[in-house]
Amino acid sequence: MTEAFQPNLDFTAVEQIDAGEAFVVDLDGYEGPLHVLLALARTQKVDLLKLSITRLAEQYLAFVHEARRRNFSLAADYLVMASWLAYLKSRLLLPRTEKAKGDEPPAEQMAAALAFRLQKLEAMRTAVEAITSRPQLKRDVFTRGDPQATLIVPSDRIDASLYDLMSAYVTQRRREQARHYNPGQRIEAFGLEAARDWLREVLPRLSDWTPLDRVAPERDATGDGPTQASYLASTLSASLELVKEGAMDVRQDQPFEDVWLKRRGLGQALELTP
Amino acid sequence: MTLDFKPDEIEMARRVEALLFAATGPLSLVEIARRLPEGADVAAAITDLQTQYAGRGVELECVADRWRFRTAPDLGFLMTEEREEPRRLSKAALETLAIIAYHQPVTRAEIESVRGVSISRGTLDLLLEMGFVRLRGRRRTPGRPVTYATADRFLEHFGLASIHDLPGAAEMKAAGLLDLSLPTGFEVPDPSRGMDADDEDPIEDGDTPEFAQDFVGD
Amino acid sequence: MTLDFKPDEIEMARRVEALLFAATGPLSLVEIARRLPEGADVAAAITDLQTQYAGRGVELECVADRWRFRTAPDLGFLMTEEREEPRRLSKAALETLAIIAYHQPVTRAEIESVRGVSISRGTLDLLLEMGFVRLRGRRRTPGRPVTYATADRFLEHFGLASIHDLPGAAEMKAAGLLDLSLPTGFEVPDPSRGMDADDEDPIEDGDTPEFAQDFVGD
Repeated sequence: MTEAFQPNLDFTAVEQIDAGEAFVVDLDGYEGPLHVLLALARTQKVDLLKLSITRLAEQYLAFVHEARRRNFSLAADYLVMASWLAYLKSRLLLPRTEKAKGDEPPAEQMAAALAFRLQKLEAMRTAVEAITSRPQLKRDVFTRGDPQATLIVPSDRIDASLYDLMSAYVTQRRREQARHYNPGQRIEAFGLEAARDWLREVLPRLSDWTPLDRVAPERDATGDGPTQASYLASTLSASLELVKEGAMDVRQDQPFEDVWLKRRGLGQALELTP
Repeated sequence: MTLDFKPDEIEMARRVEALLFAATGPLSLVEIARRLPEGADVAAAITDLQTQYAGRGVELECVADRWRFRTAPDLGFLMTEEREEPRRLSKAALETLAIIAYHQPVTRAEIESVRGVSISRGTLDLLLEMGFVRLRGRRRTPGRPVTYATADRFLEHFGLASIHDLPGAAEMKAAGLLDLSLPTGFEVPDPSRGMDADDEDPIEDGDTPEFAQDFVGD
Repeated sequence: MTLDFKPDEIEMARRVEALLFAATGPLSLVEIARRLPEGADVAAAITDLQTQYAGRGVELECVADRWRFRTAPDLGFLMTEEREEPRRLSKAALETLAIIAYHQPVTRAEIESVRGVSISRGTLDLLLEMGFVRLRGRRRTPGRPVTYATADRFLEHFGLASIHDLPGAAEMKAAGLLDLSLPTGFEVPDPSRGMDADDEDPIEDGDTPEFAQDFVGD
């Protein structure tokens, strides 16, 4: 019954007691009342189902008494079991005519249940023996000492199409471009002041309706300076200012059509455009 | 890579033999079949090999539904150098292991009800750590207690083909000894824990993260 | 534990078989004899076993005067597992490959200048190892950097008759890869242009160690 390796005494009560002090009772390896009862029942050498609970109770009480006599402090489990067994024994011995009170099951049934429970524990103890007597790995049987590891050969096939290759290339070139993006020079614009001056300069010649793109300055042939769009936009803006000043009229027949400009003569009535 | 001709039975047995010999652990029929030409009768090859190796120094054995070669049990005494000093399990741990093995899936309260004493936390921890026992699920009862079951390593260690091969399990079952629902009036007062009136419901859900949590918080 | 009777030859072969099986390495006759009853004829047992195992999936082999079991040489292919799933090239690998394909011969620094990030050593190694890329020469510039070009397997894989058939800007546009946001001055180099690059020296056989250095020096 002695165990070379028993780190856990399964007693909640024991765990709270200083080691080496009172409860050193391994009680011959009994871990709890059920274990004691089972051991006692075995000494009766009868089928657990035919167990005499009264005899068992007597023996258990004697066991507990003996343990206490030897000045062992017993765990609560043992004492509760002792009183319960004493009670059960008394009920079993009392005449049966008396009706059981309340919901309490008949004493015989309680006794049978206890016997069955012991049988169950006994079965598990037998099972432990049966299992541990089997050939155990690395004690009785041994597997290959030097197994050959399986060589994993990665698949030779690659999942990549020409399209993947092309798009991988384009993506990178685009990224490269974005990386090298340089906000660069400010875009040169045809200033509003310059546009107004320019318009005042050409105004005398605008006696007839003239399209805006012919009024605006031509872009420098070298390609330097403001873009043509800038010339157009600024000239239009300046023309609207001149209209406000009453110096000229602006007309557009349809959306997206040409914009026409014309000088307004002195004293000439404002010409309403449709 | 595979050969064109359909290997005959002897060739098939050779291949299965080689695979099992080379493997680092037990192989299932499916794992073996995956390395063999389609339609290979692995089961027949295994039976064939098992017969050929019967009584020899090395034998073919089924553990946890997988196959492995191992030395004959009666020759264990020769392996003085290979033997590992087994970690000795306490009586409490062994009983707990047996209860888990025979009653799985089983809750801690149920284990305690069979043993009549509470299990110290270390006992279950040790069994889990050794890989003999695993957390299996949660009982669908109030408190959703974690249930325990044996792991493959348990079967491999004790050379069991499956949990159905546990010694004496059939007899115990026939005698009703593996039934966890207790007859009325069965309750013996037990101060170590409250009366457990768990309804049995074998359905588990596999919420693994919670196990871990529960385990830590235990 | 040892048996009292003198084991007969069959028993001796069983024991040797079990010992060799469980051993972590090859065993010499002396090592085997040490674990057997005195006077055991180990050599005879070995010969016996060798005959028994001849032609099977597992054979008894002598290496440097030591004995061991090992799977039959012709079954070696069983122990290799080929991954069926085609590998996907990582984004980095595919992009690097694309640059090498279009800009070959190209140095690592040039690849990095297009990619904008440094290439990990593994990426080029992988492409070299897969046979998609090869070392082509050394640029006649300071440091004489190695240049990379595509290898035959590249053409085979992408089904190209020659590097001239690598799709250019027109095909990219047709495939919808180049759109209005096309950067100005975007050009896809003609990869065949560099085929006869005269600004580099051929790789010499003795060069190889330097490549390694080149990688390491990364």
